[in-house]
Amino acid sequence: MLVTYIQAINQAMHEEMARDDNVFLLGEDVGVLGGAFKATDGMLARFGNERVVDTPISESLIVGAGVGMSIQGMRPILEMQFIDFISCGFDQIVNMAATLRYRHGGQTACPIVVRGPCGGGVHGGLYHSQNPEAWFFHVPGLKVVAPATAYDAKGLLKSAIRDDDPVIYLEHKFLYRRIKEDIPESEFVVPIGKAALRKEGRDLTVIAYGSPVHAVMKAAKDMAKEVDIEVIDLRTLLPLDWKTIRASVGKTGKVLIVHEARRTGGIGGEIAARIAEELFESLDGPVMRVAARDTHNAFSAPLEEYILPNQEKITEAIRKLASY
Amino acid sequence: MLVTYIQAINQAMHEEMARDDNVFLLGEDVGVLGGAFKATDGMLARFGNERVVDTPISESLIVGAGVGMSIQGMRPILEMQFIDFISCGFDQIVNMAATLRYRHGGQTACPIVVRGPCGGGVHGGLYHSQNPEAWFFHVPGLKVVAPATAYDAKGLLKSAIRDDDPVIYLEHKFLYRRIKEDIPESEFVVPIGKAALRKEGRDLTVIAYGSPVHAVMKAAKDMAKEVDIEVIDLRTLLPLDWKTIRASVGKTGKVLIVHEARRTGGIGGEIAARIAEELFESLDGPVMRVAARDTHNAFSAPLEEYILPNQEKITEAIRKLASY
Amino acid sequence: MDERKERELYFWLRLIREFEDRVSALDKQGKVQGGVYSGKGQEAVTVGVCHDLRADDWVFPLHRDLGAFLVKGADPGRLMAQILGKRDGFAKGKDSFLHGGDFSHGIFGATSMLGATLPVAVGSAYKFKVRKEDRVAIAFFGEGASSRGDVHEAMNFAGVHKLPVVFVCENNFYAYSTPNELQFAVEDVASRAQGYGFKGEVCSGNDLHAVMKAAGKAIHRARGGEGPTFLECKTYRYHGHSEHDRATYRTEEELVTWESRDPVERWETYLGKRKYDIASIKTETTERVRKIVDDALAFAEGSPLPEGPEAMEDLYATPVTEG
Amino acid sequence: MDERKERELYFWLRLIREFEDRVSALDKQGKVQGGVYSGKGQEAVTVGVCHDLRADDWVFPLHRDLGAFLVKGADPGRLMAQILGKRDGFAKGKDSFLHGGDFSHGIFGATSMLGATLPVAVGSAYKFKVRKEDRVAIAFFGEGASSRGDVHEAMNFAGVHKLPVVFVCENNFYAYSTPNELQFAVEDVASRAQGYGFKGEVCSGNDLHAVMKAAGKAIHRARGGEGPTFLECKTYRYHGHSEHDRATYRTEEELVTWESRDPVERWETYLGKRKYDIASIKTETTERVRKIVDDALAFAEGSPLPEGPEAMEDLYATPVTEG
Ligand SMILES: Cc1ncc(C[n+]2csc(CCOP(=O)(O)OP(=O)(O)O)c2C)c(N)n1
Ligand SMILES: Cc1ncc(C[n+]2csc(CCOP(=O)(O)OP(=O)(O)O)c2C)c(N)n1
Ligand SMILES: [Mg+2]
Ligand SMILES: [Mg+2]
Repeated sequence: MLVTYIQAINQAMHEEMARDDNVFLLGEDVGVLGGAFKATDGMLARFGNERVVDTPISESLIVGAGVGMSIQGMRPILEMQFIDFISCGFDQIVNMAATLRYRHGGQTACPIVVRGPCGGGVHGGLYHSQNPEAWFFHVPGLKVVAPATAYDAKGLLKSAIRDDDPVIYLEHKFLYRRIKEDIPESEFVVPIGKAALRKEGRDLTVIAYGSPVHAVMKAAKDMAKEVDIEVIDLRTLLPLDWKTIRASVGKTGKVLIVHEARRTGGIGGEIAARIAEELFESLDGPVMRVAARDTHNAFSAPLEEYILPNQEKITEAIRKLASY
Repeated sequence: MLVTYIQAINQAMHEEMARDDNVFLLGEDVGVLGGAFKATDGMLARFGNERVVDTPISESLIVGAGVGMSIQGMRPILEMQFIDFISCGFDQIVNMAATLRYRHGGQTACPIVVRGPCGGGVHGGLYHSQNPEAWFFHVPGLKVVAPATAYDAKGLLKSAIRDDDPVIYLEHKFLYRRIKEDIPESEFVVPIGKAALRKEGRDLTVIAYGSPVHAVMKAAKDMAKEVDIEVIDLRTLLPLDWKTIRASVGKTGKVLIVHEARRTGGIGGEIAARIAEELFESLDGPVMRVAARDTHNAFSAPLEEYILPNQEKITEAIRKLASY
Repeated sequence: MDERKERELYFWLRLIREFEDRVSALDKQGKVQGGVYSGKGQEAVTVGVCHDLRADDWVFPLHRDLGAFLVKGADPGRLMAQILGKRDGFAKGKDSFLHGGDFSHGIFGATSMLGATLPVAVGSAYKFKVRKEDRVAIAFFGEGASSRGDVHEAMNFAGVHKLPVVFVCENNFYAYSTPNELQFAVEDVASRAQGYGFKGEVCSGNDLHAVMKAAGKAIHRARGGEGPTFLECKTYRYHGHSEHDRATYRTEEELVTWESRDPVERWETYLGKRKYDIASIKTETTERVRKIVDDALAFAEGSPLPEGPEAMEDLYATPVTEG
Repeated sequence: MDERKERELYFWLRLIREFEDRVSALDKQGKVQGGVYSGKGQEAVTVGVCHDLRADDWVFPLHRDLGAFLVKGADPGRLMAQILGKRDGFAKGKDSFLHGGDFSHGIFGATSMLGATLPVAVGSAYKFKVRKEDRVAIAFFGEGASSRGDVHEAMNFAGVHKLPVVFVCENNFYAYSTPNELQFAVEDVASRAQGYGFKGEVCSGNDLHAVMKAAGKAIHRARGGEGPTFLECKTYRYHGHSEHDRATYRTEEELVTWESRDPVERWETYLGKRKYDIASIKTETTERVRKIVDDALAFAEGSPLPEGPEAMEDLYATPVTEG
């Protein structure tokens, strides 16, 4: 079945809501409109307005009410119209949801999914382009996933909905309609916590996730004659699939990390630091990073172009690293 | 003049409010009570209730109103009763204050200081022990400082108040009354962006900030016969004083980073990654880290003890690193 | 009300007070490591609101609502263990005081972030409603917390969906040191209810009869599908904000005025006027509540402290091994 | 009102409409890269509220208040340059549409986070008050934004301190696709004002006279130290939420009903009844506003795009060199 990334997301929610009537959906304009990007298309008509709730503009309420539903046995999906607005529900995520089980000594689960469009490249400017994963990566009790393919978008969302812990699900809006993929008709899930080895290679490992995975794959292909690149798509950011990373680094001895979030304080720093800490002897060069420049995601095309990673910047970094 | 860390904070605010009548103070219980920890003692009586404002419990309002005052030429100090509650004003900090100048193309400054007690070690539990610096470290447009001594507490707060950009000022509550220091009677400031070389050494660099600086200094002293340790107290976390770090790493070739915030996603990852990236040739061992374990800051004494870094854990890491 | 019930209510008022006093005493002795937020003086609110709740109703207590824990059925021993940071606390030592709830009795453990439980209460009530369960959610909050955005967002949503929730505001005239006139420009916070399309009620929170009547109506309304109520109970805390707070921001006169409206004594007066043998009721009750609190303390003291590595437990319901 | 003023008001209504229409047309041609949020149909609100403001008053426009920018004095050319992401926009290309304000005219650039400007407006008003400056802050927000916690926190604080701020709610009956009945359970959002201790007023936002009267009173009250007003203007946006939104969630009938209450035509009718030569006023005004918008567009098109490295500028007022 040929689907876009956003159709995959839509299918995942349809299937899970049909499978389990404890799954609910809350968010702004998720009902009548079917979502600002049509991610929730058809859901109101199919599941009714008790389970598909057009909320007021109240992100803190959305997350908090989701927690409240979850302790009563529901499994709410909570949409942020843009992931940027997660800042308005921040406290409910980091202090309410992430600590719920812990502060109750394990008495409860907190099966919520907070999802929404992240990422730049579409001239969304400061408040429609953000990549907030680093904030949540630093918060125990949460899980964070960021699919790069339609297959993963569907499989990870289904897993996230079934998961008993709060999951931040970051869907990249640049990919919504730009990728189309053949995925199985039959039921499948993608497990949380497992990276995908997108391409095997011997010379150098590139670790990426989300939208940049595609630029990395293209670079790897285009550079195939120069350097044999192994590509890891993390898929789950918290917790990291350390086993896959370790195996690859052990093999290649060189690592480039690519993400669209800003460099300083991005999760690439942690991954690099941990690789260097635990696999120091395996490294034949510094762990390098390609990430957005340390500024806000500016609106005007030349600015955004300058800020974000792209194939050219990736290629350049790979060359530099390969030459070590 | 012999002062505690919290007295130093109190003095800084008194002096700056006396010096510049555009400096205001907003927060919960900062007036009549003089603050939950007495940081703002005596300020209401001296400066009156127009400039020292006991606000309702509204952290988002506190930060947002601070921004509003700042665009009208004021320089508000905004107290979070515990820094943990900064999550409730998160959006106003990361999206309103941090982007204000940028999205106005440089038309304005945003001279606010958001300050409050951070840190653990006092059995404060999940919501009175947090170290939120990593969240803000990832946000361009902000500056982040974290003093470890009374001198720096005073000097950095004065600089923060005079600075034209939004500054997150993290005062460590464990230090409030536990350190007492002789500081000059006369006016001084500590510049933002400059680390302090607390101790010179040849074998190994320890980079720390905030409360753990003291455990590090103690460890360095106690281990003097074994290993000659250089200690850098960062003081400013954003932006980093890269020059001081670079010089030290160039000399010692070994680095341990110590912070009280959780390890995963903490700022130690970024520092380690950057050192490895830019100073790979200088390194004689992996950049190592001692940080809180990846969980919430639990309440009960044995749990907190297990979670937080301490001199013993630091010593152990130093030994391991020295043996490379 | 029959005598049995009136005496039972008295028992709860006294048990809470005894428990609170004991915790304060333990704190003075340095046996409590976290903050202690005494609700002494406000017992009639939690007893009045919680007493007639059903086992499957939920309460969302505020930071000084130890009473709500007890009346709703939390085990006193475990509650005391929690306060001492012991493994048998509901939080297994992970957090202190009322941050760990008791789910088996429908008691939610709040975060410190004031007002943040209201959206959670509302989410629970949403489920009760759409599943057509005859249950209510009770969200307690201080008049101080009423200034938080979360309170607004929660009430607004509850109004839109006419949810079975009662918002109980314990207006004790101070948020820490901050008096009401610096917190809001209205006399009754409950006046906000109409802006959300539901009922606001104000009652004396020191008068058990008044609380029970108002709460009863509100709960009845919630169960009947008539939606939320904003129930404001005017009351007063005798102690400082926490045991460390000497509360010099208020006058002796004010305190004494409120002490003369003491909810426990008021109930004793009532029982006396009902011609019950108040002297023996008092003695009996004193013995009974002492014993409960003694036992609770003994249990808590006997409970072990958690061990360090337990700090890493209970983070995830389905942990992923990193490999 | 004298004729000059009445004609001037007409000019502003028409200028805004011309500007909006041009931006929508540019968007259709694919010349605008960011989102376009047309305020067409709501012109009387911004004109009515802003027209009599003073140069040193401040406005905090919402995302479709292009009109507030113009009336408050922003240069049309720079505004158009901003929309096209050019260097001469107030944001120098850093952000789009109304996110970059014009400080020289007291115009604040909002973030996208709805309601987040209200605390900022309130902070500004606080300064005006304590410095005894005769200035007001005007905070615009949609009825949709009214559900955000920030709105509550800001209004509450403004009430406590009786600040010189007017909260102008443009109630256009939808937040994107969400109708009012899913947003709140009240008819008038302004009914919330009393819960904050100040006045709420409701007026027709399509009737310039009504808006001017109500806004005039509110501003007068603010300047006189009588505190804030919650001014709700009922109005309607003709276009979808953004130009991409076909707005199928509403009926043709509804749209036409509102078009028949068009604020510009209504003012034309009024001018006609005043016996002014409306035909020639129309023609003149059409020419005048077209020229302004043509010039603005020419300026904007002539303005360069920023260059990549400019992305790193304007982050800090006092940058610290990392060394
Ligand atoms: C969001 C948030 N800000 C600040 C605090 C610190 N704090 C704890 S209790 C308190 C006062 C609470 O007042 P109120 O809500 O009236 O409850 P009371 O203590 O009077 O029962 C404050 C400011 C907090 N817990 N949460
Ligand atoms: C905090 C936040 N959540 C969601 C959005 C996405 N969003 C943009 S405009 C809008 C609807 C706004 O409705 P209203 O406030 O009534 O203003 P209107 O567009 O009707 O003028 C929404 C949901 C946002 N900008 N900010
Ligand atoms: Mg109170
Ligand atoms: Mg609207």
